[in-house]
Amino acid sequence: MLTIMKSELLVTAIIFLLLFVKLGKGMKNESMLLLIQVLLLLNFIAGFFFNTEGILFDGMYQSTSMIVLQKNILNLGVYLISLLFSSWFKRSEHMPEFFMLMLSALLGMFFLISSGNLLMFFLALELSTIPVAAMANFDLDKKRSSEAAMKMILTSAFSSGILLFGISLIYGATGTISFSELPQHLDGTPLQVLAFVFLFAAFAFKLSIVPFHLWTADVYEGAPMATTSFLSVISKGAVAFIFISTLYKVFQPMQGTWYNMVMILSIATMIIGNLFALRQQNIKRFLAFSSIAQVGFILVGISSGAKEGLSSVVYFILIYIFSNLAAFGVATAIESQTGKENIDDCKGLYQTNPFLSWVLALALFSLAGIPPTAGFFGKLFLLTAGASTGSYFFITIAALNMIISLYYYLRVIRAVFMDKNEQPVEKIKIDLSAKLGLTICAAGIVLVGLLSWIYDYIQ
Amino acid sequence: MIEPGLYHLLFISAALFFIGVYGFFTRRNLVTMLMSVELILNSVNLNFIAFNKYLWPNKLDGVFFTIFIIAIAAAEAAVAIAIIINLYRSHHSIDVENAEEMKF
Amino acid sequence: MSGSTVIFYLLAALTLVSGLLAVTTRMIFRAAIYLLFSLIGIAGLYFWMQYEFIAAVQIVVYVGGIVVLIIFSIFLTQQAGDELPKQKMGRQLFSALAAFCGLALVMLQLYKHDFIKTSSPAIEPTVANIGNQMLGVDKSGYALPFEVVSILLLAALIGCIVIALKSKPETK
Amino acid sequence: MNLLLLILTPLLTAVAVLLMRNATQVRWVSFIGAAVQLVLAFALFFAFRNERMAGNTAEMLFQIQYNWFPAWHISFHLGVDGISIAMILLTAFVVIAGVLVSWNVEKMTKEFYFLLILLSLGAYGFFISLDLFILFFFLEIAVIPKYLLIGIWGSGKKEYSANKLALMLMGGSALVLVGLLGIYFNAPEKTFDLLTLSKSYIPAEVQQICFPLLFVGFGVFTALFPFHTWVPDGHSSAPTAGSMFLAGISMKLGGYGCLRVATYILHDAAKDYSTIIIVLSVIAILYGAFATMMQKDLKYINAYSSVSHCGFVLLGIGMMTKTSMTGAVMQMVSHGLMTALFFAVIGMIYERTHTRQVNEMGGLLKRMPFIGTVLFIVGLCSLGLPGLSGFVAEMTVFMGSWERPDTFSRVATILSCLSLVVTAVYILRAITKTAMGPLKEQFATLTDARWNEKLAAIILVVGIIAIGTAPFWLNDLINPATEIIKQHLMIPTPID
Amino acid sequence: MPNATYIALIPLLPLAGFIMLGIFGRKYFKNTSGIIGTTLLLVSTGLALYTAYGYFFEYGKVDGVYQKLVPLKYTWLEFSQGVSIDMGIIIDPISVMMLVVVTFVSLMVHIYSLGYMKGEERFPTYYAFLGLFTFSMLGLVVSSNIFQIYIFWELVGVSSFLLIGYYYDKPSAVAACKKAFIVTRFADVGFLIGILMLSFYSGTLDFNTLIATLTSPESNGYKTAAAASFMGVSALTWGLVLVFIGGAGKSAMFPLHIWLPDAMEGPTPVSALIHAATMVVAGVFLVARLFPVFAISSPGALSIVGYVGAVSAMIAAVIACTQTDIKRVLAYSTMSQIGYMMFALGVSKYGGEEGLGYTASMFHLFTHAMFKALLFLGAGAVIHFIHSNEMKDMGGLRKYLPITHITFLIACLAIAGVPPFAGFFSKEEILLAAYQHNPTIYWIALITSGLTAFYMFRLYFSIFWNKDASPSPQGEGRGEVHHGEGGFAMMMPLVLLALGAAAAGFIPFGHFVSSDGKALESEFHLQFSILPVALGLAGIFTAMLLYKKQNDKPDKIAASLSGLYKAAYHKFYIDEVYLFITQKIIFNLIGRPAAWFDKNVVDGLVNLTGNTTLKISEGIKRIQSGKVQQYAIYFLAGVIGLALLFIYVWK
Repeated sequence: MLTIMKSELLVTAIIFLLLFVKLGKGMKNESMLLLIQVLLLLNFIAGFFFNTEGILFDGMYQSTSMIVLQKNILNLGVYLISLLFSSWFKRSEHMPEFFMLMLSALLGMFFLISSGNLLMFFLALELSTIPVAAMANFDLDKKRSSEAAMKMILTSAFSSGILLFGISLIYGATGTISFSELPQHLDGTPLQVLAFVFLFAAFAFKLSIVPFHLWTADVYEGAPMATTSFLSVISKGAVAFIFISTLYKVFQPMQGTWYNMVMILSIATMIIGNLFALRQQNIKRFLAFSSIAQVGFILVGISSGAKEGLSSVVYFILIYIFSNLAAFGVATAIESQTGKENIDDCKGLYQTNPFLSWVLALALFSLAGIPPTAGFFGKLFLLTAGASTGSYFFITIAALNMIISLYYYLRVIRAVFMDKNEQPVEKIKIDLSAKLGLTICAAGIVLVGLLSWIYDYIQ
Repeated sequence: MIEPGLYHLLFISAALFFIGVYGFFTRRNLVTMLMSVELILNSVNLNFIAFNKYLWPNKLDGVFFTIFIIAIAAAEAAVAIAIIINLYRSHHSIDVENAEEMKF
Repeated sequence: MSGSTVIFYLLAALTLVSGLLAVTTRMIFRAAIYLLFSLIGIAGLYFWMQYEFIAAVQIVVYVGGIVVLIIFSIFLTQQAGDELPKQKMGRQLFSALAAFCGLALVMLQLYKHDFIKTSSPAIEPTVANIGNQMLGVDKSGYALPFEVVSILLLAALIGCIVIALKSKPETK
Repeated sequence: MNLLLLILTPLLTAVAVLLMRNATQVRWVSFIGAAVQLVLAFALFFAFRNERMAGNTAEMLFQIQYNWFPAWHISFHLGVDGISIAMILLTAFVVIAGVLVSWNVEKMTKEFYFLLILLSLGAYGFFISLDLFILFFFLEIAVIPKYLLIGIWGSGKKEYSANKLALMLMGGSALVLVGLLGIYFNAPEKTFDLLTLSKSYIPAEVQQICFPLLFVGFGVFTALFPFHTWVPDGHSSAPTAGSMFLAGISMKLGGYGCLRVATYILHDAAKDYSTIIIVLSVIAILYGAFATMMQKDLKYINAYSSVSHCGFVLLGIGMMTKTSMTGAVMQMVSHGLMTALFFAVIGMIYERTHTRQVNEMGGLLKRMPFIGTVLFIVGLCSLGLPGLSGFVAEMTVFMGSWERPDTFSRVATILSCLSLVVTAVYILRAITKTAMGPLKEQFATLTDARWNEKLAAIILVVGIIAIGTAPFWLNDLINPATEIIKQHLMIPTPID
Repeated sequence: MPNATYIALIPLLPLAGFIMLGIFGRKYFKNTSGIIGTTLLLVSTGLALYTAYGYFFEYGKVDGVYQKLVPLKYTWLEFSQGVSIDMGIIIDPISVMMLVVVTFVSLMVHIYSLGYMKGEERFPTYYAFLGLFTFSMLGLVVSSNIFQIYIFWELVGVSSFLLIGYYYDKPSAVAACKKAFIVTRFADVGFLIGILMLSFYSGTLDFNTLIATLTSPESNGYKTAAAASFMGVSALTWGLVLVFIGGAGKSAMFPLHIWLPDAMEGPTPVSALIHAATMVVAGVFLVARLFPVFAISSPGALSIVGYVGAVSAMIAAVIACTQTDIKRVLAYSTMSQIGYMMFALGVSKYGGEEGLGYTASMFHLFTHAMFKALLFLGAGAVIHFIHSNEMKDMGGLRKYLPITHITFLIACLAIAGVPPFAGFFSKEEILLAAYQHNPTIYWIALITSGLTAFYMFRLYFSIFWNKDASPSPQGEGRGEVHHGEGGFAMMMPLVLLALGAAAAGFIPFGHFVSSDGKALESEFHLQFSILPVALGLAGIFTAMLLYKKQNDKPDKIAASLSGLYKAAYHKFYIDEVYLFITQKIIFNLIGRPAAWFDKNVVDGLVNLTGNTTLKISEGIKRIQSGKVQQYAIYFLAGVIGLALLFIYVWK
């Protein structure tokens, strides 16, 4: 039981460790951060050992090698966040609390991925949401931060209500909340479809699928960059994982319905996300809409409904973590020193900060799906998985959306590399851990695609 | 008057749910919006209990769901209120329409 | 028409009417009180269904906790006597329409659906049963969710402390 | 001959370039890398000939195959036939010339060369891929360097042009992608392998859908009407070497793809769509030529003429006779060399006169005899003078097209023949106005080409003349390969 | 048997000269390039004469028929089985004859240029271009493959272009070279399509096989070609007519002649070589090369050749009477004479006595090369002396330029057809052939011959008599010290060519060159010759009357014929018609709309797509209103919408 729940236990241990350290009040921010980074690194490394598959608590909790892998990917993301946002953390008064909340949310995500019934699912979902809402408010002095937190907590409460209503209907119609028993009771009656739509909407809310995405940009913009990146990368990844397994396993009998639903929402998400991203100035907002569009692509992969769909989504999330975190890392480096977070402020960045520029370029190319970055492979496999159902219209739309997305990614590239600026941002000092984080991300962006064994490993 | 049964309870719950939804849509005060959310959650609870009683009394899934929802609702409300208070400090208002600086 | 039926309808009316008033009244403090009534009505319905434990929890947590919290926050943030700002008429109508449509849709589906019933023997929702299962780790034990919720409450606590107990309010 | 060398050399060069400290080192490293690549290309050519002479009749030689993403049946499969080798030789020529011409790029030299070499890497990889996935991979690798080359080192409306180019090309490759996926899932065995796919039966209705996707997708790269508008803007805004690569190599990716992927694998649909392809290519040929006639900027002239000339490539492919396809490949090689040279010369002129408007020039031959002479050679090549490569290629296309006896093809051929006159008109107009006539005062102090420019021009001129005077070696190289494609096209459609 | 190496060297030596002088000339052979070029060509000429001797007298004739020998042939570019461009050498009477003519005239021009072009800055380039031209022309005449001839055809075109544009800083020269190239290019497209048609039906590009296939009524190629028809005309005829269009372009036949007069902007020796003696007769040569096909398989096409030739001869002669630029007069005269050659072919039949026209045409080609080259070189000497092309600047030059005067006179007599000069014999044969087969053409030819005599002597008298001698010209460039007639280098070619012009007529041409290779005895009919000679003499006398002394009679006559005179002076406004077609129709109605369409419609659509996307993006931004409640409304609407969709619509 210890090894089965190893990931959760480790994270819980870290949370309590931090709690005690915090209460002890004996540590400076820098050393505290270093401690956290080391702990998270160990946590990540530990993820590769002593893995046991198994089911606990009467099916409420399950662990398979795929789930462990997914958790490890999330661990990696959290570790990278601890590296990349070091300058913000160092300045922050409540850094340990931030990590406690983040790790609680991470714990929630672990339980989410491992959940074996709707109750666990719901609780884990809340555990992974409510702390994040608090995290969104961590720039305590900023109006936008509290506005973001308010928007997040209210909309997520609303979506919880919808989700719960859906769950209650499912419970009423089937008499069970266990994932393993549900498929035998689901037969696609209208009420079940209705309940499924309610449930789906909650997933869609978390994943920012159109039209449930509206909170995303505002929250991303207002929240501290670390929260934003956690929200856009880790929590999206976790929800995507559970979304897939829910659709594939639990709602397998209703595949016809959810396939179509995924398809139309995917198209809408890609289009809307891209169209909004086109005209954004704020980098965080820009990345928010771009991540909405990315979710559209993830849905393409999900629509496949087969093993390839799962592995390609996991693979994509891994790549997405590297790419998006790299982009956020660069953005935060600029923002924390200069306070600028607009795309136009990046004009002429290459003149003063070639390293940041290249990392940003790599990240954006990866997001746009340009080879040889890993994003190319990720997107291509998603599309391939999606194409396996034979719906070429859908794939064509997705492929054409890649062009629109390329346009706005290139807009940033243009600002960084081409546009002339009389006063480009000054040379930015990046501390060691952020540099390390960016390097890891860049290496990940390049290598995850080219080294095909990583994909095989995921499979 | 008909003997009350499952459908009555379901109606109450659904009506309460949409009353909450209506409140969420129309209330401009953040605290009242939070109250609407509480109504929504309560309606769900009612649903669970009703289903548990009338259809699936063989297990206590609905009951437990309800208990946990109440717990979650408390946590959520606490965090929400903390956030609202913080918002009030910075905006000097808890009118939702005063907090829409970020848009488009 | 038995007494229980009458009680049911009374409770239902209390719940819905005060719920409706809670979301429509222009006085914020009254809204909180109506909410309180509505929640009590629900607790009454739980009693009516003989789920006493749930009813008790409802009263304790909601009436004793959340509503009090809400009222505190009202006092903290607003003059209780002020009228609430009015929402635009269009929005009100549209919201009402949307809510009504949703209600109609849900009710239609509920009525059309043939609910099946379990044939297994019922478990009484007694405090003992609930307590045993709550902390049980074996079949139908709810220890894990319990732990999860406790972590959640811890996190919420930390969050609330950090956010609400800010050292000094800024005046920007 | 290990084909990996062809990919590794540019890769190592690119890495080495990044490690260099100053611009001079960067230039020499790039030059050496390009030279090595040229030597390799020739070594490959001779090795190929030897193999063929020794009686090796395999469709693709020097094959290498590693499993790459086994889950998706993707393998790193390389191999060459005559067409690939012709394209590789072309690339090697253009790359080395491009490196030489860019010798005096001062702004961000390292990045410039890095991108150039990255672009060439994409092209090399593309031409030797036998797996559609890696083919696509390399196709897309070649897009972004172009964007950056134009955007950073370009001139004029560079942002607009760069954007347009990148978006249209990515649009093309998006269509290619969908087409490829269609093939992948509908082939009898799921595979991206070109050779396997060419031998398997793909259902007719799938072909009907996938062929236009692939053809138009690749066609965007090779300026298929009406998807050619990136060409004039892109070429005119690009820096010299950028234009050379763009027109000399990048547009050939499309032609090669149309032939090797679209026509070869989807041969049934190819026959059905032949008419449309012919119509579009004839429009491109004539319309491009007439549009060129009205241009006043040298780069626009060459860019529009590329539309017209690439029309011959598509015409050759669309006619689907062995000779016409050979002609199409020859035209790709010829046009690649020629247009690269043309852009190189335009770059040299622009660098000295600071104008590209033909009306503002005159009598440059007097001050720049070398550049002027090269301009004449390239102009004459463009209008199809015998002894230079353009003639050989165009005539092969014509002869091949004429082999189709129906009136429609005849009319198409005759119409495209007429473009020869229009070409003569605009080319002569351009070169006479530029190089001939009285020398303008402001140009009295111009200097002739420097050593690097001379070397670049000579390399390309040698290529042009080598094909023009002795086309048989190229023909012998390409013919067996097009013969195989033709054989494929002859396979009757199975009835199911 | 002929030795392929020797024959191959004939064109290759000039090519070597071109390459050497073209690449290194400017640096290393600044002054010696003329000598190098001339020496190489001297060797070529020697080899050509040796070949001619060998062919005509040693091995060429088998059983009384001159054979078509192919001593050299290798595949240059193979299109498909049997259809290939071969680079080869064909040795038959006309190619051998042309070898001699081309090398000889070219040699003369090379020598002449040593004097004429002395001191030019681009002297090596000039010789390089001459070498290129000579190579191309020689390659053209020995082509064994119809595509090979096309290749060299284009090459002579470009050499001509380069040489016309030799004075590249002169705008008129630039315009002229462009015009020459484009007009001939236009015609060449016809040629190319013709080649495609002929090769398709015959299944080959090889001349011998092609002719054999298309002239034997049993062959499949012939049958399909004759059966396939377009607009009521058989495919074969179409093919041949298209090929002829190519020939007509190069040979400046009406209406494709407009480039020739302008081409006189080139250096005068170049005009002598290219635009008088050799390249412009390539069209005639081409028709002669395919003559069996024309004559046997498509008499219709042949008659077109005849009429085009006749009309060109006539029109050119009329225009020539009015021109004042001496080189232009000569240019029109060239056009007129080529017209003769063309219609001679046109009226001819294949084989035996009937093939007289063919022989006559070739004969005239041969003699014309001599006297027309002579005329141009003489004119060159005059221009060299007087620095002007205009007749009005000249007069009375016989005292200053005695050798030029005599040789020029000989040439004029030859072209006027005065016995016993060379032109007389060839022209008589042509007229006889026309008389026998086509009276219309005969009468046109007869009038033209009178006109020819008139305008040539108008030229002659205007230059050498007319006004009193004034050594310094009236035109520009006055004040320079004049240097007589030019040196030996310039005079020797004049004398040699004059000898040719005087004596070439006595060669029994029919013995060597005939349509079917068998010897053709040409009879001399005294009574037939009376009329043409008389007309010629009449022309000469009229010219003498009008131009020997300076007077105002020519102006009066011109005035009295004002309409016709003006039209002829303006070359019948053909240039203007072309200008109208190109500028107004092609540029304005096709080019400009194409460019517009591209910029506005095609490109516009692309931009529109982009802009629309941005517009939509701007238009829907209000969805993201920043209001939480609206977000929730959208949320609920999404839920209800999806539920309705999937419950009721999309089950």
